[in-house]
Amino acid sequence: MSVVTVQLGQCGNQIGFEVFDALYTDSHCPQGLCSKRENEAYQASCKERFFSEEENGVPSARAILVDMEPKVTNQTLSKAAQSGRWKYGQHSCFCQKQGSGNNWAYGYSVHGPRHEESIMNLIQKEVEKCDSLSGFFIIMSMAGGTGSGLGAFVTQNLQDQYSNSLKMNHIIWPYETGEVIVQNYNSILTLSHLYRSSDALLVHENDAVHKICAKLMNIKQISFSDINQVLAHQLGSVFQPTYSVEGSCHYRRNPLGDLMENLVPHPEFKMLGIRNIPQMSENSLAYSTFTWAGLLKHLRQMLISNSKMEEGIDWQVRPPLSRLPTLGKASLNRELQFNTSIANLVILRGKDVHSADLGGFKDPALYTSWLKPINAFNVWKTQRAFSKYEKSAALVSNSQFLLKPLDTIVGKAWNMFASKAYIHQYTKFGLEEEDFLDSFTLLEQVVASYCNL
Amino acid sequence: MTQSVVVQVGQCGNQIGCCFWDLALREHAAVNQKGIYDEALSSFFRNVDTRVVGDGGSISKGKICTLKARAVLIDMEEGVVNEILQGPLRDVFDSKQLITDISGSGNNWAVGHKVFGSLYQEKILEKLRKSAEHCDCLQCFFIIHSMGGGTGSGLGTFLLKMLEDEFPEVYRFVTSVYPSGEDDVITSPYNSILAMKELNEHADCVLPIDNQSLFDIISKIDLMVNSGKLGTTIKPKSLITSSAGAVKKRHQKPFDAMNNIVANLLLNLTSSARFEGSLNMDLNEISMNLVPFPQLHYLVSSLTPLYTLADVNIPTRRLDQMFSDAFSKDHQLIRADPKHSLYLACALMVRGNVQVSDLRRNIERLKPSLQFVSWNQEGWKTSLCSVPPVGHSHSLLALANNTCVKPTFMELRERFMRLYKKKAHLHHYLQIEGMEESCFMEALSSLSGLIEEYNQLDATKSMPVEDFPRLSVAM
Amino acid sequence: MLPAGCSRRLVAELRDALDACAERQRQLERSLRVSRRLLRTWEPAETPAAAEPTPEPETDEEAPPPAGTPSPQDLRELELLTQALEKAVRVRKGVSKAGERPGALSLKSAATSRATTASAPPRTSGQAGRQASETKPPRGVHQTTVPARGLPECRLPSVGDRTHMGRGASTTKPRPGLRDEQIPPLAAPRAPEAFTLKEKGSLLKLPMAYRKAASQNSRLWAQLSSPQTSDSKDAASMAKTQFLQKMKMASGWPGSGLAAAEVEAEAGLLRKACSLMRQRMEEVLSADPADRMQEYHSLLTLEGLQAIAEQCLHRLQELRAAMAGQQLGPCPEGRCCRASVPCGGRTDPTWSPQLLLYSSPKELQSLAVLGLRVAMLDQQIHLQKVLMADLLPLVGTREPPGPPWLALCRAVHSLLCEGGERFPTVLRDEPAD
Amino acid sequence: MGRRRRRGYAVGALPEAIAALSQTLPAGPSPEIFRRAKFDRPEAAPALWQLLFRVLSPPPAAGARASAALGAQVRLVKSALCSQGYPRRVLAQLPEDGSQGSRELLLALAWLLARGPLLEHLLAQTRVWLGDEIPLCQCEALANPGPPAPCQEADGPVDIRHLQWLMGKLRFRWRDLITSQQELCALLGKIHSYTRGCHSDRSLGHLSVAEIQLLRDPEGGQQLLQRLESENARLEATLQWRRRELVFWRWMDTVLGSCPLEASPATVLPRDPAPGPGELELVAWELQGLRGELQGAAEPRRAAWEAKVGAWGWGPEWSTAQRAIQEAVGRDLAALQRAWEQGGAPALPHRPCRLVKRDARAVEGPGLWAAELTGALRIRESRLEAVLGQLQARCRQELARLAGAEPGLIWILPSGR
Repeated sequence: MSVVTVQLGQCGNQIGFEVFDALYTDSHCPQGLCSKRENEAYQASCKERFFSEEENGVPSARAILVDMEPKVTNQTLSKAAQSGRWKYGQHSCFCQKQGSGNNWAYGYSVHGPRHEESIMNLIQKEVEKCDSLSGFFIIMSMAGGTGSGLGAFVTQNLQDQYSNSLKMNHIIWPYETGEVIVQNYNSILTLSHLYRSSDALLVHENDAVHKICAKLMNIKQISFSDINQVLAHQLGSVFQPTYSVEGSCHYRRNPLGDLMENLVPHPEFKMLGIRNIPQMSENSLAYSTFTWAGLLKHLRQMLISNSKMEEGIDWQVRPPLSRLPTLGKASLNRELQFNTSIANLVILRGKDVHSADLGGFKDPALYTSWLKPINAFNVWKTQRAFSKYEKSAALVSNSQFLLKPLDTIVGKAWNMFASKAYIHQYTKFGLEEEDFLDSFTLLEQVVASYCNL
Repeated sequence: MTQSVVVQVGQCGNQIGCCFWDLALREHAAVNQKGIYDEALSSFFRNVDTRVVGDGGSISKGKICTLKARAVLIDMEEGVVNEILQGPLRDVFDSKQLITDISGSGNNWAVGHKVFGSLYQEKILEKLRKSAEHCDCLQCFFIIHSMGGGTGSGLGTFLLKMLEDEFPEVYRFVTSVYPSGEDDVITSPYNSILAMKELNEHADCVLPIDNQSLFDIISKIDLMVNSGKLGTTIKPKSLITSSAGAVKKRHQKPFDAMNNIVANLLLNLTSSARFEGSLNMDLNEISMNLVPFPQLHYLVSSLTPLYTLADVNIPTRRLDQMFSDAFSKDHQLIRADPKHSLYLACALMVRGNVQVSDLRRNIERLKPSLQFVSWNQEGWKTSLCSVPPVGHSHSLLALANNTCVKPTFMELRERFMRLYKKKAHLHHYLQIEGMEESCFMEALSSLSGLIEEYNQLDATKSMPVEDFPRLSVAM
Repeated sequence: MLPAGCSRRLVAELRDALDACAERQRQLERSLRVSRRLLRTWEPAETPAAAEPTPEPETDEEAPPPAGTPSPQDLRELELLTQALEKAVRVRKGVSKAGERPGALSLKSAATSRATTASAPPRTSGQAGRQASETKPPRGVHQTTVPARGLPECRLPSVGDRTHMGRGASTTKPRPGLRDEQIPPLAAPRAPEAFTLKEKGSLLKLPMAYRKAASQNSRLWAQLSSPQTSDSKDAASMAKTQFLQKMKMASGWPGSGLAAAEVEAEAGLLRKACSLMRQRMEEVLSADPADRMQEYHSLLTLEGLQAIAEQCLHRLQELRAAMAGQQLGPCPEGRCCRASVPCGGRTDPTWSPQLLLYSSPKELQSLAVLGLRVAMLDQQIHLQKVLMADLLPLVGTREPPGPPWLALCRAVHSLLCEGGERFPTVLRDEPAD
Repeated sequence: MGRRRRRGYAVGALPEAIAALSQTLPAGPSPEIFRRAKFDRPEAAPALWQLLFRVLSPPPAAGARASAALGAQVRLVKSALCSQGYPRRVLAQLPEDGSQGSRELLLALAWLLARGPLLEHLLAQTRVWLGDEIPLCQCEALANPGPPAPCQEADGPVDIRHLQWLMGKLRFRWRDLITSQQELCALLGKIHSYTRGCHSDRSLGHLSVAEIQLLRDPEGGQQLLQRLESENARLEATLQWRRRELVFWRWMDTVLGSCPLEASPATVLPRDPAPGPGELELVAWELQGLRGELQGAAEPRRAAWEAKVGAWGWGPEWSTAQRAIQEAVGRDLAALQRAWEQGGAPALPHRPCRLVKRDARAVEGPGLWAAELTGALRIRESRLEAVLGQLQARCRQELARLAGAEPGLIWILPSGR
């Protein structure tokens, strides 16, 4: 089954490129530490999912590039073409001349309706290239205007036109400070709209990934390209093929569907985060060896102590002894040390994967009181090594990990809203105060719901 | 890609404009080495086949033929414009872009605004329309003028209202040169106050510049260079005040260096919209991020570095110094001290080899020393443009929406009041048709209203930051 | 927390629904695997491992059902049966001997083959087994073994020796039935080259034995469906009716007793009636009568509907009474399966397979999706009712209205009013400080 | 007639009939079992319980749970028979170990056979499927999950969020199903067009997946053939049974005759509250609401009408019109009533159909056209949507009544989009 990616705005397009490049590179990596036949099956599975074959033999990404100004898409298209290994489709790009100016309302209410038909046609053409469409992967930032506003608009349209297909929005959570001043407004508008039209929100925080680049990858002068490569690596570690059943050699047909069914069935809990281990610079990798037990022990502690990377994990955090649900908002203010999960998915890739013991993730104390580990925990595996790592593990988690950042964003936006600052920029394009209030209401509920696990 | 049209009004406006076009050509020549007319060039220049009669055929692709500035030059005297037409930049303009008169506005806002306004309205409109027709996506008008004189201040602000009516969706960015205290134009307080009301009402963003600050900056650099302290280590032609190869070599005018700074400001302001970068910032993002309330659209700007050291490898220390300088009182293009006032919002537009980590490190470093309004504690907007200015490895333009502009406005009001109490020179204004005393009163109350808004914000400075009670979810 | 009884019921309902979906998905995936495999390249000489990395081969997932043939023990009993029964068997054997029709196998031989398949693949017995092992079970098309008698299309370009050997084997040991027809008699693509269905699919030919069996099968189904008009049928149906009556009389069944299934069917009718009437009522109410004739018409319609509603309610009372009359014992498995035919598909008198014609995959897709959607709606409506019955009373009775009650209300609202897709928010009127 | 009857009584006619029956039934017991059951011999009981279990449990469960414990089978048989209205109460009292009641079970089997085309139904359920199909009526596969699966989780109270979770899972599964089904349709379309003209049966034209598989994998094809042949044998047996069943029914009369009369009619049957908890109540509620609304609408109109008539006093030509209107309304409402009594919706094939790809222009030949069925399904879909919408609207009202009255709270319902 295939996934059609929609890359929106500067951020979405820059990341999209890195994602396809990472997927392609990994699946064509000669040393996957597995048999030739298995490698071929892995490659074929990856290809069916993310690339379509074109006449000249160069695979073409199943992706649509959308931006409201031409610079970034032009650059992205030519970067892919220059790689010579894969490219974007000939008619896969839609861009305009003038961006959304960081204004969600402009992207959503002006660009959206104006270009709805062209964009949806483009998407339909890409969908028609798939024998079987599993769903859409929509990459966007939530701080800007095009990714966030137009992204929300396009997602809503996809929901209307392809109601049976799955929609996962990959959202880049802005740096807490210093990207866009109206990012909190744009974020709450984006999140609340996606909560209504998307099936899952896979969130990457710029701050967290930035730290990974600094601490784990040892990059001195970190560029957005470095950050996007880490993001792409994490996404690849989740969406590259895995066996459908333990012990089988069949690769999973519909990872998007399986993932969602296991992680986001509840309408109030749609936010997913990724953690992976190991992640390091190529230099350090040469001197490292890993055991499954060690990796999984770290990964588990990363989960429960809510650390985004293996460095600086707080080993003091332990699952609580009694899992009495706390009611009321009081629990948010007290230090949220233990990160309660709703559901988790662990993906293991590499040597001796069958021997990995996942008992640590099946502890009921890790989960909310209303789901048992049997319902809340899943594992996917493949013997085929990912990227350069002989063994690697990734965790997709629906947990309280975003509770604090979300609460912060809602709080800041609310403060601004109470002062009526910047509202005129939005009302100019047809958004009303009522719409803001709707968004606040919905997200306050999401905060409360995650809080009351 | 979008296009912008520069409208330069009056002597000051045209002089700055002239510097701007010179620098813009040099910048594009440095980046665009193949001589191909590209999208970046198209934002300020048309490519014209001069052999085609009439309008000159616009060429959208291919080799550069003749570049024409997207500009409208207005002055009610002929001097400066004629000088430009005889100078090296003459090919960039053609006569169809010019509007001149011979009588001048006599340093009287009312003459510029009311007399020439109604006289030239049709003609100006026609030129503006023409220039807009040459754009396939016109995004912004840059108006360059001074506040103190007659033409720039009067006709320049008249123009604003016209643009608003005629092109409501196109942004209006105004670069306004404010008179210094010891201005030689006696009526400049009147002119400025009357112009301020128009700026309040019809501009999207105003970048106030003040001659005194520019002069101080230049003196300081001169001192440093000439004292030999930096003399040998400064890279040639890297002074942003220098106008090497520019308009006039014959007799360096006193204002040239100052105008160069302003021209650089405009260039850097638009660089992220013109060139590639890992974090783009379009022009419409400026007002979106920096203007929280419609009237508070005065942005204090600062440019760093003002020169580049000859050593190409920038140590982090130098890079960080660039950020520190941008916030110092000495680098502001208007006499103001943002560090000790209240920030509503702040933008950092970086060019050259600077990465997001450098940006973040400096924001974290500087944040504690700056005070932001309670509801916008993280009021930072950033951009990274990969193309540095000519002769530099990197540069920073900081734009601050900060209550530090208030003293300039208050001083203006004081000077106005001093004059107005004596009714000095008032008759020059009142004799113009359509001018009444109420015009002065309205202008005054508009300015006072603005000052009051800043006052109220300043008043929150000493108050503890308190969150507004959030919506309370029952369950 | 929901009460235990309610929890058990609702969780079980939802689990059932999930399992049913999962089962259907498994079936679909099986079909998809098969279809995809057919569309892939048909490799010539595949070693089993290479061809099928799958430990779950698509082909033998549907093991023959153990139905329809008696076990060996039954066979023994059969021998010991009465003389008459033996005679019946003789008659049947006679038929099959006379006709030699494939498929009309004797009871005994069918049973034998069944018995052997149960323990091991059929070819393990005697000669057949040896033959099979000589020729190697063919995989892929080129491995033609035995050109069957009477199948001229099988003698097309061969793979040389192997075919001859195969033919030899078959001539030395000719066997009736199908074993020797296991060759896919492909006309052209015999050469050991890979090919795809797309390229050579139109050259495929079905084996004779299969064609015979299939046509016999459809003939038999047609016979089964054809209405019998003979008087023996009338007599039989009369006998059946009488039998049912006698049975009823012999039991102590109360007169107007209704079976639960019947009650449900009736309830379903009443529900349908209700929705149709409501629809009609809304039509009438929304229309603006143009003249007094129409005004009178709508008045009479409303009154008529009212009368029918009364009748329905009356009928409902009867049903209730009937239900109440029969003491309801505890359900043996805690919960009961629902009676069938919720789709309203009436029992069709014909049993022979129907054809469903389509002209484009798009058309087929929309049909299939609609079919699923209808089934989904059916299930959703059922779940909605079940949830309503259990959850609404809980909302009504929960005291005092504290946070747990509010949480319940919100969840119930989401489940019952929004199909579980969206959720409401409850705010306190005054923000807490 | 007379001759036939004599032949019917001829020696061997009964065993032949029973043999045919036993061969037709799935895992049919040997004829000897039938004979022993007549005398209520206990050794015949287990086989008959099993038989009835297979006959009565819905198809997906039948295969999967054939191995279920005898006790469970017995309980299911009892409850299923009871819900279908089986009149004899003796059955309910039979011990759950399945050790007794062979005659009772024989009677039950006969009762099932007498009520309808049971054998044909069973045959159709397990038929060997040669063609490709898409399920149109999923009433059996999906809406009717069959007997409850053994509980996977420990009993006990659950949080309602768990139900929401399961509900969400269900929605995802349905979407999965739809996607897979669409893919399958696309693949079938390809397969059918690639093998166009290959089928010996002209009316089919192309091969089905099962048929191509037979070519691709001869070994599997062999098995298919065997199953087809065994089905053919069962079909023949069924036809045989039809010719001979009269004898069987005579014989059953004697079996029934040899039963003692039912003794205690007062015994309680373990019975099945089939219409689900409160199902009747829900209908009643719905109907009462409707009646109320109708009343509310009709009464003021009647009053207004009477007033008008009284005021104007209409001529004789009106009474003709009046009669005509009365008749029209009568016809209209009768048609409405028929609509629900007879099912109303256009018939859909209840059983799977063999898919045949054919040029849209070729109209001749038997078969249903997909486009027509699509229309019928759309009608059904919209009807079901309306029903669901009504149920949800009612819940909204009810919840607003129950929860909306709470002071100090503001309910913010999800907005339209």
